[in-house]
Amino acid sequence: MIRDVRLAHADFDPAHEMAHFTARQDAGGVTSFLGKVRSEASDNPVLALELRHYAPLTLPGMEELAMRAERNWKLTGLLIIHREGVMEPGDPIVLVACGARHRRDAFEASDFLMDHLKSESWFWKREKTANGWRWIEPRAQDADDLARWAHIR
Amino acid sequence: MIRDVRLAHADFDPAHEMAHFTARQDAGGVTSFLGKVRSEASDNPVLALELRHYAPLTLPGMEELAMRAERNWKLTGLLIIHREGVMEPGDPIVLVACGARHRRDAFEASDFLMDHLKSESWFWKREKTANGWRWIEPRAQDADDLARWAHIR
Amino acid sequence: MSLKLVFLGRLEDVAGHGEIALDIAGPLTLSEIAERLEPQLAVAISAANVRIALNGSLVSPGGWTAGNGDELAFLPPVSGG
Amino acid sequence: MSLKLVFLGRLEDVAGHGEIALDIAGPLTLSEIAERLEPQLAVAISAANVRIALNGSLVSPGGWTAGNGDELAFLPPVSGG
Repeated sequence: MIRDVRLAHADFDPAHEMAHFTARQDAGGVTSFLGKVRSEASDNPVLALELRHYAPLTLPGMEELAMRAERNWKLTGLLIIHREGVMEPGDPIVLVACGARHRRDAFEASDFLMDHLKSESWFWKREKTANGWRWIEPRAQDADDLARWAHIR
Repeated sequence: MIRDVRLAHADFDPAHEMAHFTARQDAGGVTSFLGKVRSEASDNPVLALELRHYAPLTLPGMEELAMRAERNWKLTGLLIIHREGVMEPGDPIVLVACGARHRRDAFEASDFLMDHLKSESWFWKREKTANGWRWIEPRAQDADDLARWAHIR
Repeated sequence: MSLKLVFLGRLEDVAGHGEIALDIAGPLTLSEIAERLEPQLAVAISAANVRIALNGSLVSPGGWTAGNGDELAFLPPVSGG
Repeated sequence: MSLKLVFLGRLEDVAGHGEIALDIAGPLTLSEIAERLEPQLAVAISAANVRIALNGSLVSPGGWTAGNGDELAFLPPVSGG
């Protein structure tokens, strides 16, 4: 079982990371999710995105989340890379990947990880447009997504 | 909306394909599934895997499947690359990716595509071990996976 | 005159070939085609879970004939991906 | 003696800084700390959805004091990924 959980302080190359992660395991299948900085917010071009975090909690929380996923699905590998800092449109924010013998495990674990990274990890996001910086508030959809996993310990 | 659906007759590079697909769209998120030839079958080393297909139906069926996914989820891009022919352990068999503004669309569409590629596309798989070639029969799990999408037209 | 039969998946093993060219005098129904094959193959292609494609389009087991130049494919349950 | 306060997310805008060093005479409760802040900030950090971490561990709003050298972080609802 490969576990690779990182807080990235600078730009990273998702294609390179995926190729490396995939080559390291004998998984039947590997699922991934890549989140990128969008280029528009409510029709305003996005100039920059910043993710602030709280170091004493952020990476430990990500590692605990990874272990929860490993307890609940049968995985051959798990990858989480999450950026912090200031990014530009098109930059990768988060890359999650799960390898498994059976694809249902890989799909569900990736989905679980993303819902929790969005709503339960220690990141605060703000976006800069021509109107200046604006903090992004949590969406109701995020809470709904999270509620789907109430049965997972 | 980008639609890239291919039947691959030779080895392909999933990392390159993903990087290309991702760069071409302004998606908030991109999910993917990569299926590879496993190296063991019931504890016997796998020497080769062959996917046979029926050309008049195979690619048209994949394209129809892609259009079904596009009708049911809001996607910015959809990628399907499926191998045919003889492969070795570790070789990519299938790569599916979906880009969307909202990650639930991307996750569900990828999941839908994979379940249907496994159980409703015109491929027949056989595996070679020290015991010779053996056709892989459909699994009950495949039918169960498919049944989850009964509500999708 | 000749009719091309195509066998996919494990049906290829039963047939011994991926394709067979059947010499025919005129258009045949599925039953008439089955009668021309080895009994084991005739049974295998008649299984309820074997789909049939005539010239690249899926057809039901009855209601058609296949004649000179046609291609008839026998498709057992798939196991792709 | 000094206590470090850390403000995340929109609380940073309310505080005007990401961090504030509070001169203290001894350990303080949350209420005592709030009394030392601008009213607007005191209200903001007291919201029910603001979590608190003392020296890197989450704590409930009561049952502790923070003293010299401690770090107290105020964490509004997250919006990551």
